[in-house]
Amino acid sequence: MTGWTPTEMMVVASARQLAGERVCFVGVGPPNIACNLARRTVSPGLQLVYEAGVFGARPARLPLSIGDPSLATGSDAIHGMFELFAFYLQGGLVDVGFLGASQIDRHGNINTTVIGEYGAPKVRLPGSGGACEIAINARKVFVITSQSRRSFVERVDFTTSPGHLAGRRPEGWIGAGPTVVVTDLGVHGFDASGEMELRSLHPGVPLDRVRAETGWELRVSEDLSETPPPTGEELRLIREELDPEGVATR
Amino acid sequence: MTGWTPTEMMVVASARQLAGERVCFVGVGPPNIACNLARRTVSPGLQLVYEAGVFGARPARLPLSIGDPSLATGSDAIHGMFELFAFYLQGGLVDVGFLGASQIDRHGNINTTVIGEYGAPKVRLPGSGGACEIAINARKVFVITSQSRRSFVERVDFTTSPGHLAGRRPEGWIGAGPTVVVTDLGVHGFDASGEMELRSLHPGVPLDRVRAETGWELRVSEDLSETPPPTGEELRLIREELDPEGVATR
Amino acid sequence: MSKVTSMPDAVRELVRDGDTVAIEGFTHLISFAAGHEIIRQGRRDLTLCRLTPDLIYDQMVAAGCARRLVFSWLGNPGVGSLHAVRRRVEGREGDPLELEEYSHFGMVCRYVAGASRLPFFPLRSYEGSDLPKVNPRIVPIESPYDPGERLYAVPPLNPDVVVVHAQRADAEGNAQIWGLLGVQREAAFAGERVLVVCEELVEPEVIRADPNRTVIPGLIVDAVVVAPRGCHPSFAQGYYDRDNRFYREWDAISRDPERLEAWLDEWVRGVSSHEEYAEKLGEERWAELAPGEAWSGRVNYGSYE
Amino acid sequence: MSKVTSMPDAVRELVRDGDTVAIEGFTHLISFAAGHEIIRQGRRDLTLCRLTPDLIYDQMVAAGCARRLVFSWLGNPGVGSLHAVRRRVEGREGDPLELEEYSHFGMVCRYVAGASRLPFFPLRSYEGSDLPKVNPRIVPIESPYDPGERLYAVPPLNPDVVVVHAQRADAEGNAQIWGLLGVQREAAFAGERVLVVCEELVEPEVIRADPNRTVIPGLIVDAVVVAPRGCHPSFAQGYYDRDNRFYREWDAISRDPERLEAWLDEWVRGVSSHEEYAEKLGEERWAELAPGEAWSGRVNYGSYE
Repeated sequence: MTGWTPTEMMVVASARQLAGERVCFVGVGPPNIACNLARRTVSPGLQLVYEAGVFGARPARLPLSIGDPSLATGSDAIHGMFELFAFYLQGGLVDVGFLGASQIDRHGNINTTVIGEYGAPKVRLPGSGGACEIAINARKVFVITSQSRRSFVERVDFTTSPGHLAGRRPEGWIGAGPTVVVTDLGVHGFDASGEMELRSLHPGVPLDRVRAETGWELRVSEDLSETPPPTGEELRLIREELDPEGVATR
Repeated sequence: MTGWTPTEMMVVASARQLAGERVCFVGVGPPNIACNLARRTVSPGLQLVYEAGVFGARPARLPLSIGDPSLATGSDAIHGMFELFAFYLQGGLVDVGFLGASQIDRHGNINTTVIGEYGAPKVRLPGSGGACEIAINARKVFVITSQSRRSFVERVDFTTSPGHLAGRRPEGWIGAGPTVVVTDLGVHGFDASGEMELRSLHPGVPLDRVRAETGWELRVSEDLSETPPPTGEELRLIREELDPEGVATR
Repeated sequence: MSKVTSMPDAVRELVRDGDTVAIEGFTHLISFAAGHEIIRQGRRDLTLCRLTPDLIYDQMVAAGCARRLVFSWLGNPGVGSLHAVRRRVEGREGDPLELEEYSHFGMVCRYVAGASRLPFFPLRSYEGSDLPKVNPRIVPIESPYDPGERLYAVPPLNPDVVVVHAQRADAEGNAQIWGLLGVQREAAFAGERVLVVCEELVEPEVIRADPNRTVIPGLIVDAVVVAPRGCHPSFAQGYYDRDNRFYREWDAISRDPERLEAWLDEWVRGVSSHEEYAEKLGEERWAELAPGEAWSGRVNYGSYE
Repeated sequence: MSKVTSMPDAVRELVRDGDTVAIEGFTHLISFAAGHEIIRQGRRDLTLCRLTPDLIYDQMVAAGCARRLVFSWLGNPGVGSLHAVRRRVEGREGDPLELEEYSHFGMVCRYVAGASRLPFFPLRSYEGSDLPKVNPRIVPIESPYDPGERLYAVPPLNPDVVVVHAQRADAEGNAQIWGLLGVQREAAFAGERVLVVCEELVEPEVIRADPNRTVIPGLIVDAVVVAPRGCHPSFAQGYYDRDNRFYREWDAISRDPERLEAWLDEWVRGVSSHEEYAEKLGEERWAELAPGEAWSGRVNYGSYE
């Protein structure tokens, strides 16, 4: 098995970031595949919480929606959404929450609400869903998104989910905010001031390209590395078990 | 079947007060028997809610405790206590809540907490349980208690559950407060000012005796009547079906 | 007293022009049957509430039933956009649609507050988000124990009408649900009028044999409608699968106003009932959507006499 | 990874002198087995939390384990008083016992706030009651939408240790309960350390066959102890009845300090485990407490592949 899609690289890089994590709040699409890949590789004990109210889901197929029936059958526990959001998420039980982003800025502030003005949007996006409270209450936030000047912007048009708020998080927040941003080009972290910093480049991606696809003067880590390529086993798991139809990864 | 105990009279008089009521928040002992008697006589459609979390209970035996297993088996619904108190009681679904009283004053303020000083009680009573929120959120409150100078007092030692607060109930309360006080001597209501008033005397009970057993100058309704005695059927239901062992009524 | 009635009569009885309506169900148990009947009866100026408006509100908005949306995630789950809604919101078609926007947890707390008769509900969200700037109903609140500790509050949501689908209910409306519960219980308790739609009408004995499974008590239910397969393209756990193919197909249908209108004419206005809609889908489609069996065990409640 | 351990080890591990401990269960599923082991291990200065302290805390107070009670109804349900507690509170015996008193709904809301990491929880109670005068933690709060609208707030309760009994659990601590739920779930989520005690240890497949019945997820559980009959004289729905005879007998026992001490010596300190206590009760007693059968039905979750 040779070669891989940018999304496969993104999923693999995300899965590896879950090493050592215990409880993950899962979204659909790439995050879902990344979490299930991590369970089969770096983090066998990882426990998955789905916003629809499911703890310990064991989906027999790749769920298209966040409320797929395969999430319920055979899970450890099903709760109402109040218990899920209040007791699990706000209660501080979630170690990692995954978020996507239509726009993200250097401080990890995320927009999934509108492109343009809220009152007269160019593009109306879905909005928060659970993202706003995940950004605030998950102990760490991992962002998965494709990287371009359209998504990596100087200023987000709307802050749906707060990032590092220019480096300051209010007292008493248990959430550290975004710690990892995985894209199709590389893996980013955040420095002490809460500013995004490129930490590794995916194989074959030149630094200039990442700079070109970022809407601000991107900080680059002193020990910038290359993301180890997907292993044959990682690709096999994705292609044969987790997303055989390639719905989310091709 | 001739003759009856004061408690039987009290239960019968309470049951009759439930005519036309829809949802009743039930306590153990006499209230429980009164509600089940009402279901078999004046109020077949009466639905019973138990604080332990049960709606539509059909106890196959007289429950000793408010959490008897016979309340759960065969009921329509079992909820957690949060849902029971928040959605049913605070939500305004309860038409009648039953309360007992160790002390009650002319405005229906009830003490079930201490005799004497709170910090150094002569007698420590059980306290509120759900009584305080029942007094505030049930649309009507029925009080069942035996009447004497020890229980019908000028001033309660401690207000556990608020009555008419000297005639004033705060804005926005859906609860009308105590509307009926049934004792072993008679049935009391409340006048427009929220003061207790004797409305009927149980058979054979002289007015003087009620006055003598009341710790304040008791108001008496202009159309004071005599409580109709228990019917043979009412006594049969109590003695043969609802409390065959006479646990709560003898 | 039986509350069982037909969907046309239930909608005629319970849903009025201008009402605030919530057809709830988080992906699971969405009553498309009720939504389609509301379209057939031509209700207008509705305020439609749901965490996820989903296809059902895209259809109701396209059909002209809605004036305002109250929501927290406005998309086609797993697919993309609700195009009919977007056209209205982006000013490309019809009158602008009013939006009242929260997060999922905010909407959940609004139903809990509504069900509990609380004037507000506190939660740890919104700090640093622009949502409170565009929705003045999301307000900061301090802890009475520590004025320094700031949270946000949302107001109660008490829809005029709440519609919830359940796998089974008795004639009184005692309804049981398994699988994803979403906010079915909280929404039902928050509703002024409640319509329970079910896959199966069962004897009270079936409900009473397992009272812990009852999510909605008959006490708060105004009408019960039996509508098997009434959630399609949403699903009923253990009865039929989510029709993901239709959710994908909807993307193309709703992108094109004419195709959407034709679809409504054929599949909603062109049928007299959801039974007819379900038949029209054909047994082949239903066979594709039939799940295998995965039975729960039984538990003993014990008889105590 | 299995969390199954013995009661002595679980109590040694999880319960420390001075801890705030909640052995919850509203009449149903009260873990007397855990309470008795805490007495045997001689824990001291505990703050004991329960809506209804019940016989278990009367016994623990008599045994000298407790410094403070946090509660909402202080009696012997259906019988009368908790005499050991009363003697301490009325100053007739030992050091005064500190009391922190709420109403039932106040205690329930405290657990919900604790489980939800909320600094307070609002409720419609206490107005016009003297409870806020004797408990300064019950404070008035205004609606942010209408400063004229006054409610009360209670603070979160997060016990160091929460003990809940369940009918069955798997080795990870996923616990299922039917019958009265009380505040088992809310208390468990609010606890810093959680001990699940169960009638039966079951395979994960049993739990996963009916996930809607899971009240407590293994995620929050530190230890699992298998203690059949561990609730006596409380009960486990479908397993054994409440021993009302013992609740009545306790009235006479606890009235007399010497009889109470003798009872503790014989039934708690005099036995090595709850298994021995249960045996000592004798099969005749257990036969009296055996319920008849009342089985729930089964539901189909459906397999989706």
